[in-house]
Amino acid sequence: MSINTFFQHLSNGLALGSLYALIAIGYTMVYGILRLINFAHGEIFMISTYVVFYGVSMFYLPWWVSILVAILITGLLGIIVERAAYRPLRNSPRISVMISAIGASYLIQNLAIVIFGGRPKSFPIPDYFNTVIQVQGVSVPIVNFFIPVITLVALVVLIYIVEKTKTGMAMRAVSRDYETARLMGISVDNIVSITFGLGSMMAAIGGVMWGLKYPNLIPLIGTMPGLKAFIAAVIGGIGNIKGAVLGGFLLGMTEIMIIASLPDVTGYRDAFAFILLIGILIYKPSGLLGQDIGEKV
Amino acid sequence: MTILRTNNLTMRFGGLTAVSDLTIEVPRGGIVGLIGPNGAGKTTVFNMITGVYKPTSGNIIFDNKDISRMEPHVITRNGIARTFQNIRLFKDLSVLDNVMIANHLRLDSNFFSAVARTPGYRQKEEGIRKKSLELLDEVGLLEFKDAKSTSLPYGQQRKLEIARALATDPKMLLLDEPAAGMNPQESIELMAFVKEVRDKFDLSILMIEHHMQVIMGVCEHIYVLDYGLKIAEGNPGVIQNDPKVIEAYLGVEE
Amino acid sequence: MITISDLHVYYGGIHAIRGVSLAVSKGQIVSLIGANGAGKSTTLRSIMTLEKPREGRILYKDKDITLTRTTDLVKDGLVLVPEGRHVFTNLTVEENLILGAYLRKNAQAIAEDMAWVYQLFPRLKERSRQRAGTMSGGEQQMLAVGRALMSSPELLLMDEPSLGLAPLIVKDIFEIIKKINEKGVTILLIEQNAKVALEISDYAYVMETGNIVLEGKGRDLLKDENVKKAYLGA
Amino acid sequence: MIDKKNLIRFGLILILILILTILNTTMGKYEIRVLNLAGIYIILGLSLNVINGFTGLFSLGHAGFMAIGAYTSSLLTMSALQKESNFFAEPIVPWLANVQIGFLPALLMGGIIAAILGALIAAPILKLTDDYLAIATLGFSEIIRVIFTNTQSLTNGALGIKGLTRFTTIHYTWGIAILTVLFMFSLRRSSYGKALMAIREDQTAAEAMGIDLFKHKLLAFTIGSFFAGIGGGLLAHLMGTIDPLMFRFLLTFNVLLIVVLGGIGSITGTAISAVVVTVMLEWLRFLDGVIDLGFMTIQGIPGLRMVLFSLLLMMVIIFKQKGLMGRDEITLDSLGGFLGRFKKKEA
Amino acid sequence: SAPAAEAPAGEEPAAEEPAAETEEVVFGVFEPLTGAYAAGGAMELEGIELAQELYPEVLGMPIRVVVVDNKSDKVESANAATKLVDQEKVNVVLGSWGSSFSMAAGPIVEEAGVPAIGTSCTNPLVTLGNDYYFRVTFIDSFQGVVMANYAYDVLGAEKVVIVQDISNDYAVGLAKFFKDEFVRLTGDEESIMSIANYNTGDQDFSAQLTNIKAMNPDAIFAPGGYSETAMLVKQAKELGLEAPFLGGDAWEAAEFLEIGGDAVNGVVFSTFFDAAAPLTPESEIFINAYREKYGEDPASVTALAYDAYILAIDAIERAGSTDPEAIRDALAETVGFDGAAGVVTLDANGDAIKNAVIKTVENGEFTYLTTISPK
Ligand SMILES: Nc1ncnc2c1ncn2[C@@H]1O[C@H](COP(=O)(O)OP(=O)(O)OP(=O)(O)O)[C@@H](O)[C@H]1O
Ligand SMILES: Nc1ncnc2c1ncn2[C@@H]1O[C@H](COP(=O)(O)OP(=O)(O)OP(=O)(O)O)[C@@H](O)[C@H]1O
Ligand SMILES: [Mg+2]
Ligand SMILES: [Mg+2]
Repeated sequence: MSINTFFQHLSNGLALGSLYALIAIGYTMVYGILRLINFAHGEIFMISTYVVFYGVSMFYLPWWVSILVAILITGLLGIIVERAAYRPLRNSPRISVMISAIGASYLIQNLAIVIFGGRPKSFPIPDYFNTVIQVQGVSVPIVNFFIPVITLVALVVLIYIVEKTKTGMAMRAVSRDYETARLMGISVDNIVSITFGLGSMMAAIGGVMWGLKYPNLIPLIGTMPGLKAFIAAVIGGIGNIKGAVLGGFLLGMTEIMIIASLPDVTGYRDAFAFILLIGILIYKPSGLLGQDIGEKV
Repeated sequence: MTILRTNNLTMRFGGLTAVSDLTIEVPRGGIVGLIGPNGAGKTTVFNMITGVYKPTSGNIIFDNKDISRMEPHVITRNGIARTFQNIRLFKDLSVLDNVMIANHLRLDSNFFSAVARTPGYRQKEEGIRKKSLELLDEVGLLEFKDAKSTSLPYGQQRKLEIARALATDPKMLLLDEPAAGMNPQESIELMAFVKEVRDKFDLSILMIEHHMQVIMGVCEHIYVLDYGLKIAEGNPGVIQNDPKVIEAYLGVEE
Repeated sequence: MITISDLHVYYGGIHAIRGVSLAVSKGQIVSLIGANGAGKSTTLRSIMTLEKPREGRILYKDKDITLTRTTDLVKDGLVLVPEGRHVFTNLTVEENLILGAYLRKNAQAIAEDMAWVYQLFPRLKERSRQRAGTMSGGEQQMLAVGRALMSSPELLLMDEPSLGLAPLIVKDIFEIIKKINEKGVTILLIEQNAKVALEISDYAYVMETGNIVLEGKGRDLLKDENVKKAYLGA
Repeated sequence: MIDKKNLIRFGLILILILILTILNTTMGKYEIRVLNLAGIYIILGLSLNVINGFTGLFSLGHAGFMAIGAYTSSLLTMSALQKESNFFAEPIVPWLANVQIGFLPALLMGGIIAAILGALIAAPILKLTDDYLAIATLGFSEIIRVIFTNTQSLTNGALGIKGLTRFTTIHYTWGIAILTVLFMFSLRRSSYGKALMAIREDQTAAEAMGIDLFKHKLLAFTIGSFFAGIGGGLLAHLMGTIDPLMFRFLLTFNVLLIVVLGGIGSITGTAISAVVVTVMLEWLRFLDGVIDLGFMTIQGIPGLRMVLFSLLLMMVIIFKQKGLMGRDEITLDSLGGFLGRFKKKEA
Repeated sequence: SAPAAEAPAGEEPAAEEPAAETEEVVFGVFEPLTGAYAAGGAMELEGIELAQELYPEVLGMPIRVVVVDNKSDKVESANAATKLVDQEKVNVVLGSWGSSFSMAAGPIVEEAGVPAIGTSCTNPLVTLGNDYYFRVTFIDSFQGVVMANYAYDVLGAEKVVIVQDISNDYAVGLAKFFKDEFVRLTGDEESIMSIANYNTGDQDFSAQLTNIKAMNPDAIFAPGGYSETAMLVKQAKELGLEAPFLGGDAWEAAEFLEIGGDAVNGVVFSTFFDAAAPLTPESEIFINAYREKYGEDPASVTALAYDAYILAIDAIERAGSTDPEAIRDALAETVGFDGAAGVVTLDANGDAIKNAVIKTVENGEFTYLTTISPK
């Protein structure tokens, strides 16, 4: 492999990894608080891309306004999904909640098929983002510069919220014990709504970035990124925001680098993520940065 | 004759040494107490003996076998049973099932004969049921045998834990604060119960307890821990008057 | 301060509380003693609306609170130290204490209380950055009590605060309860350690199988023959 | 030692068989097909129930085990000629080209291979808890699918396999389903079944009671994947064709759904829910066509069926949180009680 | 021949006799209307609906179309097909998008003795050994050969890389036939430099493309769905990969152009027909009607679905009967049928032998290059 090709791969991996990381941040946050694999996260992500699409193509909103609208609507959607599908199940077995989450995911997906139609739409990309920059023979589309920056900003902001603010502490408290949290005067419902709202807004930001990079919208667009983001979150140690970012980068890099060095296994690509995941879990059952939550006997 | 002996047992969690260079002995058929301030490392000693934690250093000899790195279920098989400081019953199952499950390890029927319900298996199962009912009778829970285990009041749940531990046919029983949540009257009853169980099942007992009345009343020998270190040992009379123990743990009677 | 009348609570088919009535006046220490499973904890849980009573009324500061949300009760100065510790295992000791003061705004007062709690339980200060879940049983119990103190309660409900504590600390706990009470906090206390509890109580209730069977001044109950037999281990 | 209850049970099974035989001869192909599927879903639901319901392990890998069973049994029942015409892009591996055995042995082999692979897969990840186990098993099932897509000379890859003899009939599906139900009851009653449930309730305590967690969890996975493999084989020979895409996560979800709706851990609940869900999904098809409400007709909207199904599903989960049966069972006693009440009312 | 266009679009059949007793002909359609392939199903359904509007009758009887959803799922496909033949008693089955789903229906229609006409399903296994399954599309063997010849003759390519969707049977089949032919043409086993794979739904191809760029091939053959391929080509251009992309009929969809943008200019692919260069009179009828109804140009799979419908009418008319067996026999003898997507002759397997059209993209529009007939 020539140096050039290697750097090209590196740049590709960095871009993909930071995109996974961005989506994983929202995922891990919701999981961290509710211990719920929010299968609908990918669908919320999907809706955000469609909102931008319709905002620009139907309502002729300026591009950045569409994005703001998308972030707001998706935040709201997250809150609604939580109210409708998860809140009534607070005291049910985890598996029921998981079914409800998958159900919500299929519901949104099928609704999207009915409403948006199954045919692909193309995400509106402002011309500026179509530029490709050549750096020493390595081609880098301009979005690839934006994504890591946004990911890092999101990382810092969310870590601040979760670890330094009282609301963040309340989020972590709620994640373990609703009842005792209530005894502290914490409004569990509000905290959960805030968490979902924030997580979903992160999904929207991820969605916009995804759309800019992969402008191919179908109602199923959220499934794969959702799953990958979840895997990234688990690899990093679920519930841990830094872990999610680490996991995202690692996952993106691994996917690209395996193909780069072993071109014959490209067909197995969808399995890499899982193999990496299982490998890491066997080695460290709570993820790379996850704390061992085993309870004291 | 000693049934259990720990040699220079040490357990570290990160920078914290929870148990430090601890050597204790439990004589066969004896009732030995383990006391000390909160966080002294008592439960940690239990967790090491039962294999929940692997000791950082030192070893544990039980019945002339080194059990310090065995899996918990193997240790139980070797004859050590325990109760938990925070009650851990099989919540959704009935009281009787809780006890019957503890017999599973002694059942030498294989999977296929169990599922096919061969006559041989049925006979064994019947034996287990009988034995479990007897145990429940012993601890006074027979009337609740079909109730869900968590619907029992706290004190009864502790007794069920003991019955369940006995069902594993142990040679030695570890009790972690059996009197917690019991009022003084119930504690006194518990003392008699512990002795009775020891005699009837031919056990050796190691128990942690903060109720001094109970400890002093049943234990023949007592170890006192503080910050993971053994600060005293001896019979109740000695311990009660040991100034170190009074300062660290008992406080002065007014 | 709080008045309960004719309370009935069910767990599914189990009739756990069968018409309990009791009252706590401002500034008092009142204790609730009784055998295992008598329904003491359930009574406290009902006050905090963690259990929904089927019948009966609970008045707090002369308002019916049976339908009030737990959160709002806390806002109004009603705080429970739950049975079985229930510390936030994934948070550090210090974070647990901060959450105890979740609804309070006055940063300085919070800091003062924090210092006070650390002074009461030096072990907590020593371990302020340890995850609460890895603390020993007794240490967690200290944390649970400390956390409740952080919320500057008006009426403090304590469910077996001395459970699993070493004798030395048990003594401390009762001293602490007296001290808090002297600061003006009203206390409703459940204790197995009936003797000490009755000694420091202004008034006490004895519960059996969901009913109040006896009540009276703490000192008087100490002398009661039945109480002596059943609860004091005489 | 024939007791009365066993006699009644035996009688009920006979009646069920009789009813099925009658249905088999009187019903149309479509209804029979749905009935067959229902039978297969009972087997699948119960197999997942061992892992998720009895043992409390979160497994999302069922589609993978089914795929193993389906491919194994299919490759074993196909004739050399069938294999040759199927594998037109890349010839089949020589050692499989001329193997052909009967349906039942092939089915059994499917189950056994699935069980062995299930155990091998589960072994390294059994110490994972909850969601970590769930995601790892989901991962394995996806990995299996990806492997089957890529190993063309073994599975024919994306091109799939077709022209399987459609051996699967009501006798097989329901016969095996009934056997599975009986097996499950017997398992749960046994000491091993109780040990599994103890693990579900409290792992630490179970271990302290001398239960070997690894061995028993592995047992649950092995049983689960065995029956999943059998179910996969039946499905393959009902369809006559398989390909890797059949075994996506959606399939696992369907099975999981059946278990949860039926009441996690309940055997009769799972069986009933398998039938209800299968029939319901088909019944809702009317939504895709023109709906005649008498006074007006509505043009069917494609996808509405799935929207409605998702909605119904979520409503059931939300309003009946423990599923149809919770952890209870329909037993002779409860049935007797029910009938007794009915009789009293009549009197 | 195609049914005469005497029934104008949209005109209601005279409803004189009591409707209940009317004899009717039932066409059963099973398509993925939900799930992963809903887009394909939707496009084909458009073709069938359009055809029914234009041709609502056969042999003087109204045609009723029953549509069932196969949910992009094989098991559901089999259920759907069983419902059609068993409950709806359809005379002929049309569909489905996706060979896998058609294969699931195969044994069912065969057993029931009802003929089925495949629309865009191109996997050879669909019709193989099944006397009741036909299709209006050519199969991949022909298309692959066409494109291999194009690469060799027109582009003068000697070294080619294949990028295929490994989980898509259509792509895998096409790649195989392309490869066989191209190796035959060049006589060089090494002329296929590499086969890179991806999976349906993948969005990121940067790793595969970076590898390919380093190999510097003369051309890239990339059979797969249009939405993935559009992304593939777009990313290739971003990476500065200049080799021309070649592909198959699946690319022909407006979305391919929208998603791919400028990047897809210059790609070359084979397909069935071109709206700009109608192959048959029927093509013009179809294209005009479609433009009128939807205001845009139809996709080729829409044309194929349309053809499946009108071929069924043609067969019924030739058979002079609505009996499924008779329809089957008539179908088997189809020769020179004028469909919207070309002239169809069915071979012994039931596969269409028909012309292929080669197209490119110029200035963001599909542009006709040439027509190639089967040898
Ligand atoms: N898993 C762990 N990680 C970190 N520290 C631990 C862990 N388990 C125990 N510790 C610490 O070790 C010390 C001893 O704990 P242990 O539970 O043995 O105390 P104990 O003597 O049983 O106290 P108590 O009487 O309060 O139950 C405590 O300070 C506790 O915080
Ligand atoms: N969640 C529950 N489900 C069913 N029954 C319960 C539940 N909680 C308590 N009970 C039952 O209600 C009754 C009262 O229980 P409660 O916990 O209030 O007693 P208590 O007086 O606090 O006892 P202890 O001294 O053991 O704490 C008991 O019979 C108990 O078994
Ligand atoms: Mg302890
Ligand atoms: Mg209580």
